[in-house]
Amino acid sequence: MFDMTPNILRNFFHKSSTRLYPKETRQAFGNARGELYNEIEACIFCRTCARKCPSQCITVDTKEATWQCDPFVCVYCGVCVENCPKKCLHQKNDYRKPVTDKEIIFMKGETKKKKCEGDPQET
Amino acid sequence: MARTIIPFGPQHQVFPEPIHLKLVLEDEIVKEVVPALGYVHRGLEMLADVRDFHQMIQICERVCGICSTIHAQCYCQGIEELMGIEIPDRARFLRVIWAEIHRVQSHLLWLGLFADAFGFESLFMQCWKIREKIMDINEATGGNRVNPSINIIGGVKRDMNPDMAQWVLTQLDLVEKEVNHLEKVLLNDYTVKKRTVGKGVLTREKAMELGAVGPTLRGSGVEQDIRQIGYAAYGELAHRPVVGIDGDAYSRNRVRFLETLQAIALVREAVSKLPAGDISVKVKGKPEGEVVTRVEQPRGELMYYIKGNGGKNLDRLRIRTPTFANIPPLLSMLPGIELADVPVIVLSIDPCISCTER
Amino acid sequence: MKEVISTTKGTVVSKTVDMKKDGYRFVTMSCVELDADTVDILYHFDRDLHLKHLRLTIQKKEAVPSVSLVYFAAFLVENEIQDQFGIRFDGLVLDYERTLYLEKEAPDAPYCRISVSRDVKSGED
Amino acid sequence: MDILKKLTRKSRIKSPWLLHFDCGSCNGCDIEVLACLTPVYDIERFGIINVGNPKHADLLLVTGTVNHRNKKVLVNLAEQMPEPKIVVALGSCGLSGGVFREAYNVIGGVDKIIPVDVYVPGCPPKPEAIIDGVVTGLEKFSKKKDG
Repeated sequence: MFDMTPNILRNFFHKSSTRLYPKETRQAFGNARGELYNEIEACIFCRTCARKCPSQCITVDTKEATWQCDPFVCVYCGVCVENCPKKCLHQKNDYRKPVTDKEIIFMKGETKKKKCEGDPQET
Repeated sequence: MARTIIPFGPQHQVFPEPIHLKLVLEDEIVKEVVPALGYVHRGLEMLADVRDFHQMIQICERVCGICSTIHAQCYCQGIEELMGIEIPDRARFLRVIWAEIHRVQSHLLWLGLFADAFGFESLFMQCWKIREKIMDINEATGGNRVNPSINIIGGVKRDMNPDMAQWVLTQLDLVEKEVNHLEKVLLNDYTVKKRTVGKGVLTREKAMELGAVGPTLRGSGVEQDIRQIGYAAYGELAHRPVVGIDGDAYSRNRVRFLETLQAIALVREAVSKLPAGDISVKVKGKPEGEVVTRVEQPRGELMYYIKGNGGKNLDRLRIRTPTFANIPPLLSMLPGIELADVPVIVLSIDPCISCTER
Repeated sequence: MKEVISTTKGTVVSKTVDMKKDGYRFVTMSCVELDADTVDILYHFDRDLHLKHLRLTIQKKEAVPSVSLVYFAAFLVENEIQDQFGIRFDGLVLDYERTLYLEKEAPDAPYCRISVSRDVKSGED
Repeated sequence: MDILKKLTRKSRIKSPWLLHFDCGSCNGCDIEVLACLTPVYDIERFGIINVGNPKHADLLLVTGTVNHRNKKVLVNLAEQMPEPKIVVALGSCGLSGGVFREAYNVIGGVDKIIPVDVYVPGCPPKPEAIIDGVVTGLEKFSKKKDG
């Protein structure tokens, strides 16, 4: 009849399991995949990320040297990060914060000189 | 006797997901049930046309948020079979580890929701409290709480170093201890028994005829579990299906509870036998031909039919999910029971509507 | 896919009955578009973890005899194929008339990518 | 009357009631919403209660890609809620359709059907993000005029 009671009593004498979120923020795990960002200086605009992305949220313009990502379409799978030939794409461990208006990450870099234009393999 | 039709859903407190059941009642007794689906239908099988077969992994993973790893595993397994890829031993064991961690998570979630369906709020809270530890494991090892995205064609994406494996095991020890405390409640408690014993009976013959799968089938006494085929590394691990006898809601509850403990034991065994070596092989070529591949999801047998044409897009991807197979048995369980028991019976098959409709 | 038995429209029901007699469990059906006019319908069965398949190749415009009277569980997947491919099944136990998943706004027979064909029921509104 | 109205308003901000509707998501976001309500995240400590009746709710949490069938349910639920109300869209699917954007039965985004106040990105968003989203929503709520 009172089979749940021991569990409830045990909970009384244990430390509360609640994470008091806004007061104490928990450190994210080192492996966690969060916000995506690009080190635009290193980016060669090779479009590998745009091609590999399963939700097609990245748009790259090689001529104009722009990198765009729609964070509201991104599914935080990390495929682009793994495939980036320059390793300039990174994911923070923290999640992206909620917002009240839609936004698009737009980055403009410098157009690279001939030597590595459009060739992802070249380093 | 006057017949009443009661619409059940699509937005209902008991279900986290929208499903609509048209219940035809006489007095308080259900006479007939007509399900209406389509509230979660996305049509993701068709996405194989616009995404290449590597990108489909992430899409398959999002067929269902509760068994995401296992969906991706099944898909990768199918493509590997088509392309004739042998994945490394270590990857096979790692797949088992993640799949079983996922099973623990899913069963705890279900045990909680089931308790909630008959109003046992404190048990619901307790189960979900335990489950958070598994979510932490997922986040620490895979990178995301729900969709760890660790399966790739040719193996797995992330390795588990010994420290991490040890940490996972200690966390699972804690989980097991807490789950054991719940044994008495889930299997013996007066309230639980009162609401589940003898409700929604599915006999062995009926279960076979209607094509029930997973715990619903095993709860009726059929010893069938796709893990017996020995896909991934299950062939090298000690495993016997948990079987119930009565085929009622209580028996399904018992099967799932015992499977939770079994899954923890399987993780432990897989970690102890984890071989060294690579975690993935390089994939070349494109899938061609057709294949049917099956794995055991927390809810039962999951079947993928994949047809490739040698190009980067698949010709056809067909997903048969366990809840889809469990709906006809559900329709046969419902007539003859009281309206108040409908949520309990519906939840006893562990419905996952997003799986069903894809 | 090792054991695939070909059938025709005339024999599919009787072969399914044989399967049931042999103690097979109905797993599911898959429909695959082959070209503009034909589709393959695969019936998957399982006994003791061993799979067996029936293959039925038909014209899109033809109606297929339903096996839902043999295996009740087939009604859901047959309705699904009606929705997705626009193929008609005769003698369904529970016919949703192609509204299982799709509303009117959704595209018609979305899985037929080569040519969208709608089976015109005689005297349809 | 004015005092009473002010009091109601204040209590609605201090203890908002929440309605959750799955508009065709993969379940991932839904279980994270439920996880928020359970002991480890426990948003009930802020006075947030999950209710099943839209007429009692102040906040609507919507997850998932909207499709042609459930958009009617969504509109229906949103209309039944008393003004002012806050709509929070959760997860990539709720924001834009996410990975399923190009599927045939997906409208793609809650904001194509009803106005959305807060967007919570993530696939699925972590419970912490959902709490943040609700808090951001409440800030907006306090600025809204009475309906």
